[in-house]
Amino acid sequence: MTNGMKWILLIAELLTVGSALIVAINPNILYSAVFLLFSFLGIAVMYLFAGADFLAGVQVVVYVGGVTILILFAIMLTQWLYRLKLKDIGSKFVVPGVVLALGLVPFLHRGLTQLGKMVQAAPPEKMAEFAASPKTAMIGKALLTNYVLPFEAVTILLLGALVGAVWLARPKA
Amino acid sequence: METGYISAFWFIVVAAITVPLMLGVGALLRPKSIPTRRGTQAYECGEDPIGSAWVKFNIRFYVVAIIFIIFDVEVAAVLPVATQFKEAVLSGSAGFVFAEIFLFVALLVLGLIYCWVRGDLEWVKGVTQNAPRK
Amino acid sequence: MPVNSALFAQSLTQWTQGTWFASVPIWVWALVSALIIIYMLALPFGGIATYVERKIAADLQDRIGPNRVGPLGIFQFAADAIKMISKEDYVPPGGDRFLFNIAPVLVVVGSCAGFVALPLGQYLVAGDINIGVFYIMAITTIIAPGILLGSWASENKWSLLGGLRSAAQIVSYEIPVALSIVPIILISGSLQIGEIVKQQGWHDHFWNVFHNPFTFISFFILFVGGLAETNRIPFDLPEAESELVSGFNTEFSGMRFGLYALGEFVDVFVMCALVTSLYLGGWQIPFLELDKFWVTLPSGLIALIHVSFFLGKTFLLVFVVMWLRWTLPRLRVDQLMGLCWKGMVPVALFNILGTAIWMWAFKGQSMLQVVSGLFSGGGGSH
Amino acid sequence: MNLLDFSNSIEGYLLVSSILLTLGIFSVLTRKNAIGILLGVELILNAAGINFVAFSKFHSAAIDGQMVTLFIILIAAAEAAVALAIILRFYRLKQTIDADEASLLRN
Repeated sequence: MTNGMKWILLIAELLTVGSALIVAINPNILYSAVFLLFSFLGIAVMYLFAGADFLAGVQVVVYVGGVTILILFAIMLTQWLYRLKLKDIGSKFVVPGVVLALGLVPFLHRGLTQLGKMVQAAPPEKMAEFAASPKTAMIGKALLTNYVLPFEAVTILLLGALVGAVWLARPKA
Repeated sequence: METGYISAFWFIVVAAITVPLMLGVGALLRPKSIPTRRGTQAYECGEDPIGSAWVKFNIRFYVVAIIFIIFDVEVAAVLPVATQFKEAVLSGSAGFVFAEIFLFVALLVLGLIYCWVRGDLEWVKGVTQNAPRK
Repeated sequence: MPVNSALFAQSLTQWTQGTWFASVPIWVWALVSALIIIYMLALPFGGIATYVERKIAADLQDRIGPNRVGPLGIFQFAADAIKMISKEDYVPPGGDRFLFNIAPVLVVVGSCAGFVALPLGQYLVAGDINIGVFYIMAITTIIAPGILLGSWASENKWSLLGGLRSAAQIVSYEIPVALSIVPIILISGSLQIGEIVKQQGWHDHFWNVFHNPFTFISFFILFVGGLAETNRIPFDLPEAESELVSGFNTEFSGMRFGLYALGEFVDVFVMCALVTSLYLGGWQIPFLELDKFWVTLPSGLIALIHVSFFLGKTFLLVFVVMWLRWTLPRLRVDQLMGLCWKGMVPVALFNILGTAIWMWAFKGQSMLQVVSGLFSGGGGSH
Repeated sequence: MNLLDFSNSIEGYLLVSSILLTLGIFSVLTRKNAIGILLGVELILNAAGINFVAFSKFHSAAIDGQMVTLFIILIAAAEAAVALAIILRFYRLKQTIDADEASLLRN
């Protein structure tokens, strides 16, 4: 991987983290939703660099094209409560939230550096080869062999979610 | 990583730069604007705007988006399976792949039928076409 | 032959062997191809399309149309561009400046970035990404949030209603579009557009639209769905002039509106090019394959012929889009949703099943192959 | 190890995902708006997805990690649809989407 590519990945990671930060702390819920979109895009680029090309596509189609639109609709339907100020940080959990978040960071950092060392000590032989290979066919084969049952289960779950969500959102008869 | 994505990256960058570029050229060329009260008013057919611009809207939009996201996700999940179908047909073992695709279509049809029967696909509920006026 | 990643890469490596061209890194070619395609194909297309559309409209209504600027009014689009650039730049003071500014960026990026995966000719593709179709589906979904946010930021009732309609319409018609891409993937076993087009040669499947009766139907579903996704008449409810005074771009003036309009036309082009590539054989020439032709032509000429066939088919579809605009009345919003969910989605699902059964029954052969197999004595020539 | 190499290592990916997880938890805890809580949940789910993809490349060089992420994305979409439908139902019931108001089951 050339240095230019690594720069792109670095920018994508910074975009992801920076947007996520705005999602968490911006008092305006609409801005949070917009920056969540950018965070999703950054994650898609990260997937791409980890050799998950099909997943990057799924990420964009499902999250950017689907979930973001749904969230924006929900915000726009309920916004008049907030009169566009939408200041909604200030629940009683702020202090525990900050404490928990700050407490998690060293814990996670320690865990991940150890994991990283373990993984980096023994990198898989075919890593570069695996990352460069197209994944659509591999995922298709996996969905037809090892993952048939989960796939069908998820399909049925989605059907259930459709029925339930539509029932919940239905306007009064 | 595939080199095609380098092109995609540059396309996105060039397209994104185009917007401020064109607006910037305009900012250099055009005469200075003097905003007036009428000019900066929200356009409502020339009348003074009434109430907030952020109106409440029909919840139908939302129901449609929910149906969409479930269908979208299912299509995204079936694409990799679909790419395996041709190979399976040519090697004479298409039965299993076909069963999976059939199940996918059947479940989507089931969901669609549910929404249809319960009237979620009607935009205006409770109004039948050509209903006599009373 | 390895898949080319940069424009003209194959021809370039032949022509430039030993010269300094050969040492130019790949990302420079990628950048050059991006600049060429966006600034010399996409945006000029958007500009000229406005002129052509007005001329076609005039023809259909027995008028003359633009005829003042240059011969036949051909420089009308340049005049329009100058007008738009020099107009007052206006951001609604009560609206949301940040969202108002990023909305056009999302729309333009979503429409222009689709060009990457579209093969203009056999070896002429900016980046033949191996999830090509899916990539185009993914990148064009950015347009819907862009329009929605722009309309929200405008502080205008018409804009908000138009943006909501537009988002609901785009997401609804995304489903029939995606579902009518699935038969093509069943047939070709790949998401890569270059590969899909390659399989549509005269000695192979021929055009996918004639592969079997079901793909013939799903071609129309894809085309109509594409019309709706790009907010074209008869699906232009989001910008209905008569009820929403141009809908989601009411408050966008000058070049901001120009960028929206450009984005829309570029999106129309991408949609038509996608339909061409998936169903009408892309750069393939009907009844003929140039590399198997008895005359060996220079590779540059072959490339030129391929590109002209691709653009010819695409522009034909674009012409149909414009023709429909001045022929059909606008749909009502309940009819719009009804057409999508009660008409096109069930038929598209039926097409997937039908194509799968056809593939299974005839071992993946197309109609023409089956018929020619019958005439040649039943010997499977596949 | 410089920053560029760090970004392309498993540690870089894990760092991004753990920051996302933390921010997601923070968001879930501090938002009053139920939609804001959903945004936090999305961040958490995406953090998990990044981890699976990163280990799929850097640890096993096999497709399984990506499969799990695929299922995460599919289920997350269903979750978002149902959650937002619940929020809307709640909004119709109480004319608010303040999550602190959802206390019908208390006592």
